[in-house]
Amino acid sequence: MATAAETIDENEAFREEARAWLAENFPEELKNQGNAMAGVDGPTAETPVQRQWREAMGEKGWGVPTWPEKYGGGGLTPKQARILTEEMNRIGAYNPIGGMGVMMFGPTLLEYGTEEQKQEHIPPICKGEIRWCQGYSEPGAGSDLASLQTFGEDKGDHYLVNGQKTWTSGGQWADKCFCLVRTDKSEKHKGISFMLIDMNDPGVETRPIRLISGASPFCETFFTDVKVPKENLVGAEGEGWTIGKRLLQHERSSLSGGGGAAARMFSGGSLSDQAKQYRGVNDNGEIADKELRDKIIKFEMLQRNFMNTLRRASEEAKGNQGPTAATSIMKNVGGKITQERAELVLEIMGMNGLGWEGEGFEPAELAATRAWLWGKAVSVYGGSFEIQNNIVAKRILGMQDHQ
Amino acid sequence: MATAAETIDENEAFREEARAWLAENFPEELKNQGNAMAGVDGPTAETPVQRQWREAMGEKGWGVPTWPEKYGGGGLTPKQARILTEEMNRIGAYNPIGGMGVMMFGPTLLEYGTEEQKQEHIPPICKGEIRWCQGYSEPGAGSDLASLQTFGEDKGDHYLVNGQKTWTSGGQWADKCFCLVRTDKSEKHKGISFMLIDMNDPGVETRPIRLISGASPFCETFFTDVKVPKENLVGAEGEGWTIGKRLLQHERSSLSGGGGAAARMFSGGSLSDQAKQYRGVNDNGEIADKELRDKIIKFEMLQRNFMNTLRRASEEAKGNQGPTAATSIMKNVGGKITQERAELVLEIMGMNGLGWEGEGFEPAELAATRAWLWGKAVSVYGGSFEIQNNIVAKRILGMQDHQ
Amino acid sequence: MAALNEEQTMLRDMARDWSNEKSPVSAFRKMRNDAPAEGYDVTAWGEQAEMGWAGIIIPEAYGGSDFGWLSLGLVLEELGRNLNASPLGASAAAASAIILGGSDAQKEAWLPKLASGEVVGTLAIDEGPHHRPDKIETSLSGGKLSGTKEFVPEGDSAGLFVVAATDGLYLVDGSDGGVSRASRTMTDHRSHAQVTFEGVAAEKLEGGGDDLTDQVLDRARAIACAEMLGMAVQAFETTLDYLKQRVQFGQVLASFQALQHRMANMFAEIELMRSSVEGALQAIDSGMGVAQAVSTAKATANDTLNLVSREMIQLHGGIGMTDEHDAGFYIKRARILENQWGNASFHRERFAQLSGY
Amino acid sequence: MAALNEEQTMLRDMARDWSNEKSPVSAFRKMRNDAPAEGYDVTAWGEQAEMGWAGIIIPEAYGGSDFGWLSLGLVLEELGRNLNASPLGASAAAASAIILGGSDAQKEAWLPKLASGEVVGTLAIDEGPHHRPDKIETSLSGGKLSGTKEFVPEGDSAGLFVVAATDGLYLVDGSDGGVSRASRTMTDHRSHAQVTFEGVAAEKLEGGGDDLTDQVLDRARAIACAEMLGMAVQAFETTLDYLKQRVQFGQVLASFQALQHRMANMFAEIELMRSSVEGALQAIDSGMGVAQAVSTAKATANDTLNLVSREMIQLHGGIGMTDEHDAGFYIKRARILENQWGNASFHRERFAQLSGY
Repeated sequence: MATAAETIDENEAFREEARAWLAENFPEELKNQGNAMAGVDGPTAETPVQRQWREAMGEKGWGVPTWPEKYGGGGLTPKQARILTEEMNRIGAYNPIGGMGVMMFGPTLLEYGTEEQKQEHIPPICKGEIRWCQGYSEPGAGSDLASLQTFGEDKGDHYLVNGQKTWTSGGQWADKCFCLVRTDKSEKHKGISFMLIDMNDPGVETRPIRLISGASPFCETFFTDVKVPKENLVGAEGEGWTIGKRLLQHERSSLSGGGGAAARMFSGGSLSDQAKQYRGVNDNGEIADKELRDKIIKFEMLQRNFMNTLRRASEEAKGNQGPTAATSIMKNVGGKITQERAELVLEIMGMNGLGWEGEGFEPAELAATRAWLWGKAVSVYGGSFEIQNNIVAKRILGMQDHQ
Repeated sequence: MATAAETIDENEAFREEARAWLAENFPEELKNQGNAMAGVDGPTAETPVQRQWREAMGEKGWGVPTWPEKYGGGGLTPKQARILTEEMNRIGAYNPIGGMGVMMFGPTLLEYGTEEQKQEHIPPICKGEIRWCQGYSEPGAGSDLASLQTFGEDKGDHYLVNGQKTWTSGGQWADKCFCLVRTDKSEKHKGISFMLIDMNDPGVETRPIRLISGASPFCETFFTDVKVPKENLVGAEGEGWTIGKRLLQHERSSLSGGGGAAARMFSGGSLSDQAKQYRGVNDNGEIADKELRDKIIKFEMLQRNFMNTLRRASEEAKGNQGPTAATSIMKNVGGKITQERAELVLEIMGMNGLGWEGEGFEPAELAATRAWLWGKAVSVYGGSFEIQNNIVAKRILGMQDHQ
Repeated sequence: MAALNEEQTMLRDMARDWSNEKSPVSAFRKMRNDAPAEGYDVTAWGEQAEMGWAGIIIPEAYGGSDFGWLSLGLVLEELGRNLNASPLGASAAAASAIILGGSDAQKEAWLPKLASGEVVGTLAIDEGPHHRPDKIETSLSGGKLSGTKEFVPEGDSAGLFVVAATDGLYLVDGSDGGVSRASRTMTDHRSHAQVTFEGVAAEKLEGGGDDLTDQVLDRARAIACAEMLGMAVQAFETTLDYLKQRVQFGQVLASFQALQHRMANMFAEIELMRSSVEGALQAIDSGMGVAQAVSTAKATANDTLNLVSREMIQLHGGIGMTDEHDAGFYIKRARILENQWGNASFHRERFAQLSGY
Repeated sequence: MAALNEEQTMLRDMARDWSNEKSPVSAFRKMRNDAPAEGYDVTAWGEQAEMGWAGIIIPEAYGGSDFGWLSLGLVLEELGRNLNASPLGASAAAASAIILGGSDAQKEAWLPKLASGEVVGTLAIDEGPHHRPDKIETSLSGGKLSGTKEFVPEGDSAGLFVVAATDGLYLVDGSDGGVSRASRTMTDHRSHAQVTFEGVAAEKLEGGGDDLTDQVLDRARAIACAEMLGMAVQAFETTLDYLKQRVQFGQVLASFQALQHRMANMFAEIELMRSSVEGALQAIDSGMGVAQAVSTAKATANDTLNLVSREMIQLHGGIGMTDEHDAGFYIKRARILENQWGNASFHRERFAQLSGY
């Protein structure tokens, strides 16, 4: 076993290695650009140099640094992965590998998939070659997900799937779909199976859903006599609810965790600076609008408390397996912060924060409007505000339900 | 039938009559004193001149001006009753007749009682000679009042009552109690009867409940083998729930209506003046504490909206029978206003508003502390905040309950 | 609902029927998709004018019915329920400026045209993204008025502008060559324009006293409040209906107590809002305590509609996030009206100043 | 809960066990009823001192353990849960003034006695009913200090006062003949006194820099926060237990969804409060960003405990209104602590000033 000193040396050696590899492979002209694949409005066309960078990282496996090397992952330790991130941040490099395959499906398949399934599906995720979408929600099954009706009839070597999904993120751009499908109508939860569907199958049709923000990041997805080979069943038949819930934990971590939420929260500069710019200051240099100032103070304090809580939750979780109980609380608080911030930006900008398009508005102002509307989704998707409160009350506080 | 002109003349004639009678009968030395009987800490000893005034009003029947003359009421029209109030206000006179007999029991008995019961019980209420208390709540039956267990066993000509009541207002000072008693254990609501119990019966024992405010306006009341003659049953056996609910409507009107709530609300002077006095003003003459000022603004606006709503509700109710649907909303809003005001007064006074007794505090400050604590009751009694919300959701909004 | 007289009851019923039959929310959706240059449905406005609504607050001598502000509010509430896009409110606010501050000649020149709906009038006050009637730079030079006004409602098509300059209000004919308009496409897809006046002919409104601008603005604010009241009521009712039919976990959503209590709370807030808004309109009709009543109403309307429009989306879940559903229309229009003629902070501050603390 | 080291875990467990076994809420009730002149339970305080708690933030050289402020906070949280009436916090605040600003001689004179619990120290700052450290009139004349301090915690029995004068902090021996105390009976039935200093001997704390008073106050505020955290946690748990056993309409109250959501919301608020309070204590230990962290924590603690203490009464229904139940104790102590060393408004204003907006 390595001594602590040896480990430190190894880590420093890895830092050297990462730095050298990045210097050689990261194209200077992509410096400080985000990952275009991450946009909610769908992928923009990949430029040759972006493609080159994706392929380099894909080949190296560092887009999913801690996944096993045998399936194309980086095989790094968590410590090394953090070093890699530090080195990438240092030179303004981004991770070109992402999406639902990385955040949700991959970790789940690594846990529940067969060897053959992992061999088939993980490497293309590592290389960023395949887009996955999620086939969970249905028109009649929102928060009550388990009441889903899409049915897969057992035809011996395959299932014949018919039904309708909705809120399929990026369904119009996806290659494949991990999907909850009912295989037994006599049991609610135990009648659900987790299967993988090819979005290019002729029986699959998608129809984008236009949102109030004007974007269409989701689809309705229709399955008509889609043949799903039994090799594409993950876990056993009827085990889909268990697997699907596990996958949702990955989703919640990514929705509320230190990553996405915190990053969104600090985008667009400090509220107090924006308020001074739009509303002016009084003789003492204070934001002139007293009530607005008070709201900003309260918001800034809430945000500090939230960041302290994220830090605390991650300290508490050290050594634990998977997300802790605090995750459920953090989703609602994080969602509230996202929404309150957007409402405050609107209040600061006044009519300038309510432009839809065209002349008369700064790009940042139009972006604020869209972000405000889009942000209303954070308390609806991925377990609504109400569902999270139910979970906290029942699982954490032990408050029984009506019989 | 009288023409409008004649009616106006009659009313003016009544005003003359009332003015003359009051001039003759209202003792000058009681001017601008409240009714001592109304205090939550129980009755103070009646002075001879207070007694003289009560007897005069009792004899005249004007303490309950619209009740029928045949039972000792004033027999006045509503318009005449308002004129009487105006004339009393003009000279600083108070109504010495009050309490639960007037506010709740009397109206209910006039509606549901037999001729004999009215003859027996209404006149002493009109004269202010008898104090009534309410025997509704039990230790195991709070908001779910109908689950009460106090049982009256049918013994032919009487019921033998055993059980425990709680929150008996003024039970330690009361002569009689109107009481909900179970007479049938096989039916929840239909097993309840409404009966009248003599508090001087040897089987009745009361124990005052000390509240967090230090006062003890309520009792626990224990009934042990109390014989209640069947003449004291109001309505039929099993009709108690209907009668009892009707009585509660009178209670809610008096708790939230233009009377009590509005009067409490404006007691103690304007918040903004108090805030200026305690917290000082800035160079612009504004209350120095910005956040406190903002809270006062919001409070004053809420209060205006509430007063406008009371006015509107009374306009809407004109011509209707009894309390309107708005009553349920108004109890919660009125309760919120009472409590918010008390919290604001505390915030204004700071440590001076948190004195309990003794040196170092103004009487008004000590009163503010007690009023703050006592005010926590308004969202608990007479149909809690939660119960009112249930009522609004189900009866007014038509939201069905869980099956 | 305030106690109404017979005329008011008839007017309210007529407006409700017209709004529901001729101008349901689908009519607004169509207008948004068609995006007419005027920013409103010209045919619908013609019908409104024909029914006499444009003259509700205009004296009979000038072709109006002089029914008063509560009456106008009743109509605007019904229109607001279905998000009817109409210049009715803007035009009434402009008319009120002339009624309060105009000379006989000015009244004769403009009020009949406003009452008949032949001309759409509007207020051009603010010069930035926030309501700041104390910050006006538009001024006269050599008898000609110059300045730029932002977010002028109905600015795309108005034929008459009531313009705030440093020394008071002026009437400017929309057809003056010095008037130029730059349309602003905003979340509510109604008409808003930047309007630039470059040396235009302008007639001052000399009457009405020193606080004429404030008096006129209070009427514009009360008009906004009435529209907001209708929106809040409808947003609430639409949500309530949805909760009664949407099934989750084998139960209609309306049976969940947490939602019941949120709806009960909102119901109480809307009742308070109604009292506040009607109180402001009645104050204008009676001329008593207008400023405080209006600032209370606007602050209340802002907060309540903000709450209700957010809850409308949240309680509809995913469907409320889609453009196909109406919820988005309500929240988008809500925020515009919240900002128009002063946000809640503006009105709370004004209320405190008026109350002397 | 912040990540604790082994010493801290042991300390916390010891405090929890002692508090639950030796000082449950019934002990506070007894103290209130007995009303000892000191305003606290002398025996319990002796036990606390014996366990070394009085020296947790005092350097080892002066008889303390130097475990730091997070450690002290852990103990105070456990004491706060059961409303233990102890001069521990007040005395630690006084000690911190000497640690930060005292000379070696002052440290030697007082810290060992404070660490052993032999002397109770306290801060005497405010001169009115509100926290106004910028409004001090107490001053020196001829080397003697005179002034009147209001609502001095533990003022009834303190042997050492850290007194704010116009030019800084001074140490005053409580046995000085010029010290007079007038006890104040307040809702929390703890010790508060008006303390008058009439020409008393006073030693200035010369060290610690210009903002010594602020630094010391931030420690006093963090101490209050820790007690408030314990109170909020316990008030919540007591309420939760009640909801789980109280049956209404044939169901335990805990099964009603409206109450479930209110409790879930409060749970989240308390989690945020914990992060905030622990963050402030850690900031003091690390010396980084103390002022903003403390003002955030105090404003948060005030708001959250205010909410929880109100809901505790409301959700207990009638029983919560009775003196026989503990709920009243929590709300009464809560409001005292909310006012002590700055209410939420004070700290939000301070935070904005520190943040430059």
